[in-house]
Amino acid sequence: MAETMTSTTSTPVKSMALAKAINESLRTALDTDPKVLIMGEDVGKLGGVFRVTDGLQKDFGESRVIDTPLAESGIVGTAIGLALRGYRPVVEIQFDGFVFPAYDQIVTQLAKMHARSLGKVKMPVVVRIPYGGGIGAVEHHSESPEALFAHVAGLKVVSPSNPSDAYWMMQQAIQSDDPVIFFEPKRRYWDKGEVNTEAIPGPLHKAQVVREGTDLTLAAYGPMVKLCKEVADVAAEEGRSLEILDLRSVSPLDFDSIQTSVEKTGRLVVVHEAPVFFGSGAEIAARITERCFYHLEAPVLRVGGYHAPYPPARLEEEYLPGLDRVLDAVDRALAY
Amino acid sequence: MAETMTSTTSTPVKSMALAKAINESLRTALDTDPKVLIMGEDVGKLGGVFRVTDGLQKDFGESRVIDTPLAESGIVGTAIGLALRGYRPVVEIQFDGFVFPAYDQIVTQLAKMHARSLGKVKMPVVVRIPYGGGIGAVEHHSESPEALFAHVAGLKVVSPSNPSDAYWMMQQAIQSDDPVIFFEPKRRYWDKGEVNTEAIPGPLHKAQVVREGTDLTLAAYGPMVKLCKEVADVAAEEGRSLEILDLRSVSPLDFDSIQTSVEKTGRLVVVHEAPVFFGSGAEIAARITERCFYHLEAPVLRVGGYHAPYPPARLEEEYLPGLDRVLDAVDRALAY
Amino acid sequence: MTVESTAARTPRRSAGTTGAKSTAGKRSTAKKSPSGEPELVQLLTPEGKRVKSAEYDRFVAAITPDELRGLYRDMVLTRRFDAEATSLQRQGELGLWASLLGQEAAQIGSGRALRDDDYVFPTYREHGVAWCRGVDPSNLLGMFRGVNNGGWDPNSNNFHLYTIVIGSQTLHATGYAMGVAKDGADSAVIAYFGDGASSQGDVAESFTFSAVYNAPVVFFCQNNQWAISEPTEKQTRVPLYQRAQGYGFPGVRVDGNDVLACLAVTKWALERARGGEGPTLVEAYTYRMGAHTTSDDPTRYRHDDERAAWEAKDPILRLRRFLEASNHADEGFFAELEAESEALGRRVREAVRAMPDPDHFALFEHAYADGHALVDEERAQFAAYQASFAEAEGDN
Amino acid sequence: MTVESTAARTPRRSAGTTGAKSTAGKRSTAKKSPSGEPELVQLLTPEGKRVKSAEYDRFVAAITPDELRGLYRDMVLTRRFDAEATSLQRQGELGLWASLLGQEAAQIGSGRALRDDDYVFPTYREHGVAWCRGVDPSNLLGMFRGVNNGGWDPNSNNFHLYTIVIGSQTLHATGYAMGVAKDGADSAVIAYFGDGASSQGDVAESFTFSAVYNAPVVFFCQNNQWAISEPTEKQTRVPLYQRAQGYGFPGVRVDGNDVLACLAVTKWALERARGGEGPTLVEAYTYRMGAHTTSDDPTRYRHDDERAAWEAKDPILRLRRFLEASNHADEGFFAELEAESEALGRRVREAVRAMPDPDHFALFEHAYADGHALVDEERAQFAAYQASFAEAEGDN
Ligand SMILES: Cc1ncc(C[n+]2csc(CCOP(=O)(O)OP(=O)(O)O)c2C)c(N)n1
Ligand SMILES: Cc1ncc(C[n+]2csc(CCOP(=O)(O)OP(=O)(O)O)c2C)c(N)n1
Ligand SMILES: [Mg+2]
Ligand SMILES: [Mg+2]
Repeated sequence: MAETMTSTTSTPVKSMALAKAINESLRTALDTDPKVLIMGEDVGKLGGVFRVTDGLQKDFGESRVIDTPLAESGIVGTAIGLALRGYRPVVEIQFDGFVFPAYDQIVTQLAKMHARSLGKVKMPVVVRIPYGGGIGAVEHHSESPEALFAHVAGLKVVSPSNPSDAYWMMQQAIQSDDPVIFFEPKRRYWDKGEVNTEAIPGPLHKAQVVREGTDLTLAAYGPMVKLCKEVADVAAEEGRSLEILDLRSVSPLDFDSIQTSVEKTGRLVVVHEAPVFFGSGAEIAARITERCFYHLEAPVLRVGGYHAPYPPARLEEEYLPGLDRVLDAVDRALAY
Repeated sequence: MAETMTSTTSTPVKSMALAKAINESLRTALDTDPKVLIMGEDVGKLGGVFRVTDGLQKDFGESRVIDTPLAESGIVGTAIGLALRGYRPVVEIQFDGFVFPAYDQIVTQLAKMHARSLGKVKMPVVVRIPYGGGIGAVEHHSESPEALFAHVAGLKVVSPSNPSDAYWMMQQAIQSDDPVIFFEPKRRYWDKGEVNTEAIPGPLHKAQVVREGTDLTLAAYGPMVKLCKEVADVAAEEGRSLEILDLRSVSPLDFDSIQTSVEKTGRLVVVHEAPVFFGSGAEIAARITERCFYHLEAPVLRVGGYHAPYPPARLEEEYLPGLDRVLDAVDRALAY
Repeated sequence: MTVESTAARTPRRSAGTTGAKSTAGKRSTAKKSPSGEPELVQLLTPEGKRVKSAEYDRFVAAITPDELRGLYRDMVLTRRFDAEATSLQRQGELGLWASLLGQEAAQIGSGRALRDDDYVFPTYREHGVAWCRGVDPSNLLGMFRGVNNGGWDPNSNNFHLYTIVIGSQTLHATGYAMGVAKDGADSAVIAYFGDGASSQGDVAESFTFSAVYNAPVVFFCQNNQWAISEPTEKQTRVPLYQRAQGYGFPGVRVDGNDVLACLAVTKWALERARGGEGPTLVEAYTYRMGAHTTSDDPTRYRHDDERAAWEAKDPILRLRRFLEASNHADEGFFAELEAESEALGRRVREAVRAMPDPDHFALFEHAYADGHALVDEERAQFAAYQASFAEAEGDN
Repeated sequence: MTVESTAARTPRRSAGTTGAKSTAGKRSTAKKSPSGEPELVQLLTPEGKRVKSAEYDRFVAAITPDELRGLYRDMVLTRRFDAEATSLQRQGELGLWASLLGQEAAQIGSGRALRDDDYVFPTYREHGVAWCRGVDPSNLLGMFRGVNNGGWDPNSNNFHLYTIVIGSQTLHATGYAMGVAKDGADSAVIAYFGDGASSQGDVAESFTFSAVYNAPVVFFCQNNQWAISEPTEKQTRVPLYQRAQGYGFPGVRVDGNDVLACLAVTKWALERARGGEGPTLVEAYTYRMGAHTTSDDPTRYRHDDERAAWEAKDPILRLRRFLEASNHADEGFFAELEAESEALGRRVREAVRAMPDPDHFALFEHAYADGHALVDEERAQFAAYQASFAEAEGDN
């Protein structure tokens, strides 16, 4: 695969930012499979508002990397048509808050087409959504709507937390014959990490233990994984051993891995930026409580957004889960 | 209020079908408040595909009861504008599966306008959605998308289970200065019950104990309440005393009432038609487990739809929670 | 409603050569279509007279009597099938049926204009187009019976699944057409939608995308005057074909009850698509003779005399008159066709009655192509739950 | 960018009397607007010469020198405010700014056409219109600073909140206008949107609804040639004003850098609305002189010479030339205005710097008008959590 890459890669292991890792992954996909297309607003010359598609139109042309009209339903709807024609479109939604005009096409068409056809047609469409807050943006630019997709059968929902996962999960999402909603943690776009472009990745929908611990399990995905590591560091100083699970996939959720961890630690705190009410944490708490009823020493606690519209930038620090709020939940869980 | 009613009501207590109760409630609202409008596809001469708006255009004219173009985003978007002008629109979405073209307007505009304006403007818009299955319909006509609205701050989500609640909850929804997503249990449209149009209703968002019991709590709303009553009857024959909570409101959820019941019974089964994954049951299970950790004798169990697109009619009986499936969950909960 | 009763129906009064009434009082002043034709393209009058068209005659110039009889046969069999489905619904064999009665010419004319390699995106009412594509009629009934949500492989006949969410398929068609263009193929794509659908944002977006990418797609709007209970005036105040112009491509209104005109105009539009001229909007001006679906009750919102006026423009009758007047078909042909109709009705009836209910485990099939852990878990739980009954029964 | 540098800018080359370039190569053949005017309505050339318009002169016939100076003042102050906001962003006082540079004429012309009882639905760039409505400029900065998502009461100036989700506000405007009509009022509503927004389904639906209900709304599209990095050709292949015709109402293209023409054409459209003639689409053909927002880098996608060509059509310069040539304004006026500009800049700067961060408990305000149990619960938990820090601090 590396031979055919347009970029000049000497060694397969490189340090790169998360946004760049996705860029490389898209480049690899465009290079490897002529059916892969990139579509979205400003993905061409501009390279997307986050430069995730930087240089791709220049190298692969306007017919592969397509600046679309400003209409999200149109973007996803035509991507569905292109998929029916045998293409594998990777569409970009510019920001989390702008996916809703496409919601109908995603929920009623993209998610259901395979089932509707009794398996005859496939929908290999990736919907990339930079999501989450912490970047001081204006309204609609900082939301975390993953629960609204996870509830919908027919979709898969994933979110990487680091450059290596970003690279490989994107490869796997593009190769998937199912539609994948790919939530990119926009505030981690500039975080660097090592990416081995010749590694053999694990399964897309499997959680990863990113830190072992014995007292309590922290489960998170996307932007919150880094926060959880910081939490675990502080907790360690206080003599508490936290295990961290990077869930990576929101649909399916890897309950087996969570269960394994909780059977060991007896306590679970789920952290996400999305509002707690009807969020991922609810599903995890419900199912893990069912699976681990006799193992849990404390109820599963959740740390996430409040039941309020995402606040203006100067309030987001209070709204988003931070070190103290997660530590507070850890304390509360350990106090049972 | 009864004096000004266009319909000829002699006594305030009448037996009527659930659909008729909503019709009467809308009639009362149109009659009482000149700012109330009815909007939707086919709500005029046809009276809606379920006849819920039957006769209203005839009596209140085309300017109050408005047949709209076939465009749900347009319906909700113009209703928002009308609300800004001081009207109180009650819009009908023809079927659950057709709300998604309006989802953007509901989530990004209707839900957030009040907060965006720092409380300066109000959004007294009711979005009526006949929902749920069990009527043998084709695709998109049987879904239960309430979780997709409950997760969104700024919206209130309710669902009546009987004609009296249908009448009064609609009155209260129309009087609310917040947007209310009003889920009407379509398979119960023809079920009759007594409606006292001069009663003083309880709060819109409060759950009701519809049957007292001691061994286990069944929590449900909308179409599933009736099923739960049947379940309780069967269970009673087997010597088990089930308490039934009609939740009535999905956002907010009346956790206090659930907690009170669970502290008594020690066991909770939540039943809804919507898919279990990321459904209301998850949120209820998570929060009630937190609130009642030491009271629960068993994990909160959930009975609902599977993680699959709503199936064709000939499979819906297997897909939907039925007597046996709920009893099975009751047995499992009691076996802990 | 059977084919006999249809054939026996006689027109009350011809509505003149233009045939279709314009949207009441909203007709724009002596509007010409961009092609220079009069507002309504017509090649066959309701009386079955062939009228000339400078623009469109060439698309049907080479048509043979055999092909004409073929069009007639298609329409008759489609109507027969449709009538059978309606009665199957009444008999409880189907949960619902959406009849195409009255729209046979629009569907057969446009359907027969297509090449095999073209691709069709239907609504839920394109039974006539399905027929032209060779989709077995009984396959269409699966979703109306409730045994599936779409029972055929779209790629075996280049006929996509029925789409119920109004308007969405126009974007799929546009995307598919963008793919055709990328492939350098000269196939075309046709997207069907209704007058009501014209109001959906998705349809507008499909106009924008197809125009910007110059996609080889024909938008075929069957304006059957009604969207359930709402007349077209609730969707637009000018004729719908004019919508296209503001998006930068031509729109044309054709007599949707004239199979020849529908054939010709669709061929023209497809030729444009193949020739790299991009999208075209065809508005087939027709009438929904029946209820919206078997669940509908049109007596609540429209008058019988409207229907009566349109009976005079019946698409089948008019081609029959033409065939008879031009001696292109004899008694024998009609008799044979009637027998064929009855056979079709019987075959469909039998096929539907024999259609098995899906296995319960179908619930867990096909939500995903590559599987999903939760589905596996739920399937296993369901299996255990099902087995518990078997055990319980075994216990007794 | 200050008002001085703008005033000092000299046009490189006049682009002729029509001023604006048409969408490259896509201009439809000698298209006339429905009103019979040439494609681009212009009353003031880039050189500041007044040209006649049979159709639109009457709307500015009574305009006084004082009013002309007023328009000039509005544009200059708006530009000054805009420049101040841009530098406030560079200084870190704002998180973002969306500059209207180059679009002053479109906004002031249309904004000054409105009556107090009319209602405005802006995008996020209508700072000039806000100015005309009397919204305090510093109020606009709250959302860009990140202290709120919309800091004014829409009803105090009949100026709705900025809307970020592209196109949505066109439906709100339509609904509002439907309400105006229901009330029997003769107010009008104006909805602003961009060339990019024209592709959104919501905008198309607002055309449909407003046409069907004959709502008194003016759709005012500022075609500034760009939607972030995408030129208008990515949204349409014909001029945007033509979009209206297919929905059954007139569309007109006006020179968006000509404040007089924008005033006149908007007045005409508002008059139509008030007179019960329903919606109108006005396409103001202009240019986004700056970046999309302060986060944007236009060097990645467009050439400097495009901008240079448009500088020759600067809206402020052209009115200044006219004012000077017709002796409607003297040195004193310009000097005074410059002082006023600087004062405005100062005032805005100070106001922004003094703008307090919201209280943390604002998180739990205003999600609902009637309250919500969960919000109450979360507020209480938050309070307890906050208090725990205070306690912890107290403990130390
Ligand atoms: C998005 C959406 N909204 C509402 C409906 C319900 N519905 C089904 S058919 C129909 C009318 C369609 O009218 P038209 O487009 O003219 O097609 P026709 O039925 O006349 O063929 C409506 C409102 C739907 N299927 N999808
Ligand atoms: C629904 C939606 N999609 C995408 C965006 C991101 N976005 C913000 S402005 C913009 C371009 C808008 O272009 P145009 O309508 O021409 O207005 P202009 O910015 O030129 O004034 C885009 C894509 C958005 N705000 N909303
Ligand atoms: Mg129709
Ligand atoms: Mg623009």
